[in-house]
Amino acid sequence: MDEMAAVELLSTHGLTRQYGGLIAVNEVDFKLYPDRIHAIIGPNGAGKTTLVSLICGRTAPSSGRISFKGNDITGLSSAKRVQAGIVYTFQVTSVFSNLSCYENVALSVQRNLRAQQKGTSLLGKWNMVSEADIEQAVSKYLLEVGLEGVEAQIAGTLPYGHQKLLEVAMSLAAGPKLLILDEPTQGLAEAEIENLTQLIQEISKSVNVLLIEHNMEVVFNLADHVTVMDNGSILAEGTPTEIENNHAVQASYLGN
Amino acid sequence: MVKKDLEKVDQASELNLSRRNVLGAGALVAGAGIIGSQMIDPIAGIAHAAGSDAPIKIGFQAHRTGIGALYGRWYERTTNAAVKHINSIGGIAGRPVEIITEDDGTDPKRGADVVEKLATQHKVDFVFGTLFSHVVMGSAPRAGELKIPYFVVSEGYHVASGALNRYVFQPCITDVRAQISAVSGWMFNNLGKNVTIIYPDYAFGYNHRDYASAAAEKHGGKIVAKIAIPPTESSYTRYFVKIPKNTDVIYHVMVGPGVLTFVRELGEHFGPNHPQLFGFIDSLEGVNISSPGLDFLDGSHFWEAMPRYASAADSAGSRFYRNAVGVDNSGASKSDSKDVAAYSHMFGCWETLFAIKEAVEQSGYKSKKDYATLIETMEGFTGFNEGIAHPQGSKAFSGKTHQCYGQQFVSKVGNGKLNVVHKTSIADGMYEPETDYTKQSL
Amino acid sequence: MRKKSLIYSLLFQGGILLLLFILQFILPTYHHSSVSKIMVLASYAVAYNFLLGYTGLMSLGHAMFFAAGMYAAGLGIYYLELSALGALLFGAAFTLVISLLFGLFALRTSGVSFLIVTLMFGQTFYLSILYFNEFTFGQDGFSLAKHLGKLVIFNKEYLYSNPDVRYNFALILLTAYLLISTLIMFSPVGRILIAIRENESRTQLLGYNVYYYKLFALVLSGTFSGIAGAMHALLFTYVGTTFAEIHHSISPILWTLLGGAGTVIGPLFGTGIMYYLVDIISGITSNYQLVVGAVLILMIIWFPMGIMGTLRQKWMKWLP
Amino acid sequence: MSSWINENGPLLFLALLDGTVTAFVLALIALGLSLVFGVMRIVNIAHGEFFMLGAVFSWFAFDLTDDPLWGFLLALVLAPALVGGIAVFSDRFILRKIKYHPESTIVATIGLLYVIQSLTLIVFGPEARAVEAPLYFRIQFPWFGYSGYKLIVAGMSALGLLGVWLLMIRSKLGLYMRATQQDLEIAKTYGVPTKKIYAAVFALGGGLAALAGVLVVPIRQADHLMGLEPLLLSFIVVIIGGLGSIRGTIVAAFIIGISDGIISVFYEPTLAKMLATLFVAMVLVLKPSGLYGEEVA
Repeated sequence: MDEMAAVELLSTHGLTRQYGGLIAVNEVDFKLYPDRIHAIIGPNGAGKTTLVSLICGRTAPSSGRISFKGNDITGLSSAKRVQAGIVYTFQVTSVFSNLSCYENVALSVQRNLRAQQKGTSLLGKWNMVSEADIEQAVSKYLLEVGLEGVEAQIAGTLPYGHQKLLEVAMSLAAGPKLLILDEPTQGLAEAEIENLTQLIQEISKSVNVLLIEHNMEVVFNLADHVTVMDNGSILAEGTPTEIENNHAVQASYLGN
Repeated sequence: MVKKDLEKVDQASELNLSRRNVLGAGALVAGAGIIGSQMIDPIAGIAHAAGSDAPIKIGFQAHRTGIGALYGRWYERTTNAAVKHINSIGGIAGRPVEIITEDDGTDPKRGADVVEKLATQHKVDFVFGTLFSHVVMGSAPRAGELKIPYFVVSEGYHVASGALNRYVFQPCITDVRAQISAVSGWMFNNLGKNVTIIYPDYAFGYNHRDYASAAAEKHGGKIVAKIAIPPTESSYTRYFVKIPKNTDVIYHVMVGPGVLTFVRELGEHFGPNHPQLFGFIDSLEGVNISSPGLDFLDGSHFWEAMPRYASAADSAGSRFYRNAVGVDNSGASKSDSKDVAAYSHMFGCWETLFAIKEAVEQSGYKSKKDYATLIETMEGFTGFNEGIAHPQGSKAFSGKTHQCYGQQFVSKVGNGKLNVVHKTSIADGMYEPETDYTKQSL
Repeated sequence: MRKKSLIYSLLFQGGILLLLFILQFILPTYHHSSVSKIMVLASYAVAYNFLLGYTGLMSLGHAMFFAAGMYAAGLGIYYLELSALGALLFGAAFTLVISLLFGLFALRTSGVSFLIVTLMFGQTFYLSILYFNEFTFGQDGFSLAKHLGKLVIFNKEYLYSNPDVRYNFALILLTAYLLISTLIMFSPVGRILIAIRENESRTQLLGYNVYYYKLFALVLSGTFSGIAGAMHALLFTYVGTTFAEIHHSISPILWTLLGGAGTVIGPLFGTGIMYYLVDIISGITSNYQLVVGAVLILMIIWFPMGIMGTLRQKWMKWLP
Repeated sequence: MSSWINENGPLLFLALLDGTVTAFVLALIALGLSLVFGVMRIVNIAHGEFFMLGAVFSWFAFDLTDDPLWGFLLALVLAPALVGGIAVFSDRFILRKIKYHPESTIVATIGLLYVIQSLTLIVFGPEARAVEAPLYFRIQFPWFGYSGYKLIVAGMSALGLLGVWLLMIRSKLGLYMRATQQDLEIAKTYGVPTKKIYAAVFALGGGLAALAGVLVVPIRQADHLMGLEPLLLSFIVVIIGGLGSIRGTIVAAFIIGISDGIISVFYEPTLAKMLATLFVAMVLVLKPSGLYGEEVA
């Protein structure tokens, strides 16, 4: 058990979230292992988004525990979890639409840079990271998601697809250990999906990715491991192929 | 001025003596004479401004808005009436008077700005007319810094207490300490010894609390309870239960919109058999004695600085004044009987303007450079005589405290009006000066 | 590109401050002293804007901080016979404590609740000044003229209320405030504060503990307001409850919005314009509050970004 | 103990009596504020001025008819209507224009407060004007007397509260209002004319304040500055009761009214006000949802 725990990157134990009468997430024991793309699928209202909200600390659990890299993070604030490396990318993009793309990414970059030099000096604590370093890092991440040269542009004026990419850039800039992508392809055109899929593939080489996705094609292209949720609890788990052949899943969800 | 001319003459004569040119000398002397007579100062052009016809500008700091607005309106009317009269009798030192009015919103911070504006922008000779004591407190320092004479009509004790500075005078309205000392003696001796005092919970009220207590000791009376009421209060019933049973007299002074309620609720609380009431008219300035709910006041007594209701006893000056400010025999505006005057305060504006007139004329004040002489002259005053200039009555004036002391009245409410039953002497209100402004530098 | 705009804005502000410096030699007496008062009040507005404009927190109780600084300094001079500098520091220290305590409580709320909490704390502070009138001189307030020492420059003595002393002290205060806020706004901290204004929860999810940054902004804003209050007491020698009243909390909102919330220099313009508007109006009609009210309404409808805000949007993109 | 009763019994009785009257009036004013917040999610700083206008209008009515009863009845109908009209106007031409954005609304209503106040000063003048009570009698208790009209005020306020309650649960308007309060978007989709509802609610809120003004003016006269005090008090009430909750508002009105009565009878009135405001701040901080009602933010 302990060895198991050791290799798990993230695990939840009896995690539950109730809204009044409705139980959004019910006694979920979810395990996520490093070095693979893990996808969560399930019908609307299955509790996928609630689960990840609990994981990244946007909502507090009614009961249950969450541990990350072997230590309990149930009590940590969302900010602390980001600092620990759990970074969440919004389903509906929520970039700072009045600020320039540069500022958007810089915000994320500077915290990460500071974190790296933290304690090195008093200045470090007073987050005196040089603007030069920030600029350099910003353009690196923008390049990584294929948005080079948009620095000066106001984020709100970017096309939707690009805002999604900017969102990803911000998340990467935060230096994630575990990157949670909530419905990344939602509202994107075919070409964009294609492009994003590649990007995720690319990212997954250096970062663990937890993917919440409706688009089965994307899921089966990307995911090494799939968790199926229904009415707030886990219905099935396994490789994409196992899931495809799982009757319960077909019955409840894949439906065809 | 005259002195200067003589000097010129001397210089001139020396000059011509050295030249031994008598004719030229004559011409020069004559010239000097003419120049002198035209009062042109060849060295600095200051005297131009003070030319015989240039008006004397008096800045009026008025409470047109804010809590002081009711008083402010009557202060303004009185001021204008006074100026009209002064100009009709040849102005001040032969110069017409011009009033420049600025609203201070009854707000100390605006007050200081207004003094500043009047002094430095409108370049007035004097500033006058402030009523509310917190505005005086806020404005007086500015007047002191700008070194401009500042005549207040506030009845506050702040001037005589020495809290202000040498440029501030209160020449024509008796301060609250003197008022209290003057009338409370009568109260203790005629209405009863055990007094409960009800007063507003700020400086003005504290003066009443403290000096009434002092007077109690003096006249063998006793303050059995002191009840402070916050200025924002709008219901008073709950305070009345604190009035001790053994109270002979309720000494009440209220300011602000609450007063009618105060009286009505007092009536509701006590009903027919109640202690004697002795009030300060400040409570009912601008309020008709026969307003709904005030019938309870029938038979109670009030301090008045100047009787609101005309009577045969009124002096000629008092009659003239009443008519000039447009107030009828029952103390309301001639044009609108609903519009009742602040009669026990506003006379201060009228009289202060005449006091200024007197000071200017006696000191030979011509322009701002003569402030020192003007102030010293006024500090030399010992009092003012009853008359058109001082309709409220004769006054003693203390140059040390910059404060005047006048007679006070006690009036009894009867058949819907106030009837004077007692008139104090000036001495009744006098107290030992606690400060000496003349020691301050100018 | 940030560097460029930093230089631009420093130059721009420097220019305005230089102009203000020169003005003192030209201005007629009345305007000379009006401008010094405007500069002190504008410093208060700059401090206020730090919270409203850059952190997006609207306070209805800032008069509390201004008055706290003013009374600490004033009473310090009156009772403890502090020197002017001592009083200034005392005022600063006192408001620092007050705003820290206040922040620890009030920042647990946000939006409308925060607004009302500030209103209530402000009102409590005002009432307590009245309540302890024996000590604070209640509604009348008090004058420092007689208690305040003299300022000695090159062994020459000046009164603090001396027009030139007043003007230049006010100018120094304003300069310091503008400089500090500009530098902060261009520092990483400033970036985070703006992010909080734009989208608090998103900022939290970028790994920032929003609470601490809000507390920082509040304490800074409060303390600076307090110093402005203390300075006002020194230069204008009157301390009174009128500076603790709710109207004095509303004024900086008006000034900031008019000048442009979230622009460093905006509050200066807002304060100047409003001051002279009231000054002129009160000469014409007795009812300047009517105008103030109208301006508030029209501005919030037609002109929500204020003067500098609009300018920035149109031309001066680099404006902090 | 019994000696304490003899000594302070009357005080306590009066505190309760006075407190109850205050509470009823306060509830009426605060309810208006609460409804507006509940449905429109805005704080109306000018609410106190609506109360003031009610009082001022009823003075004009009294002056016009020169008869306490008729004047009172006229004002009872007219004042709330007029104030409601003003409210609708300001909703249409100010609040709607700024899309009811919470902070902007506060600034705008502060402006409205100044405008209403100064206009009243111009038209009505600076003095406090008394209005005769429609019917007036004095009740003599063993220890002291009390105004009968005050009890009538309490009664009529109670009727007013009842009326609003019926409106909320019985009428279509009430249904719409509750729907809008629950969820604006859903209400829209179900075809609730939210624009109209907003206007109606703002008018109702103002009307209630004005009604309170009419009732109160005979026991405390009308002046142009009388608005601030009730504004702060009803803030206190609405917050403690929980912003937007009617039940909470009424309960809180009684807590505040009576506790204020007691504290200021037995202790310092200024102290009472200090504690009240501080208490509110603390309630908001420690229990943001108030006694009833939902979270604000």
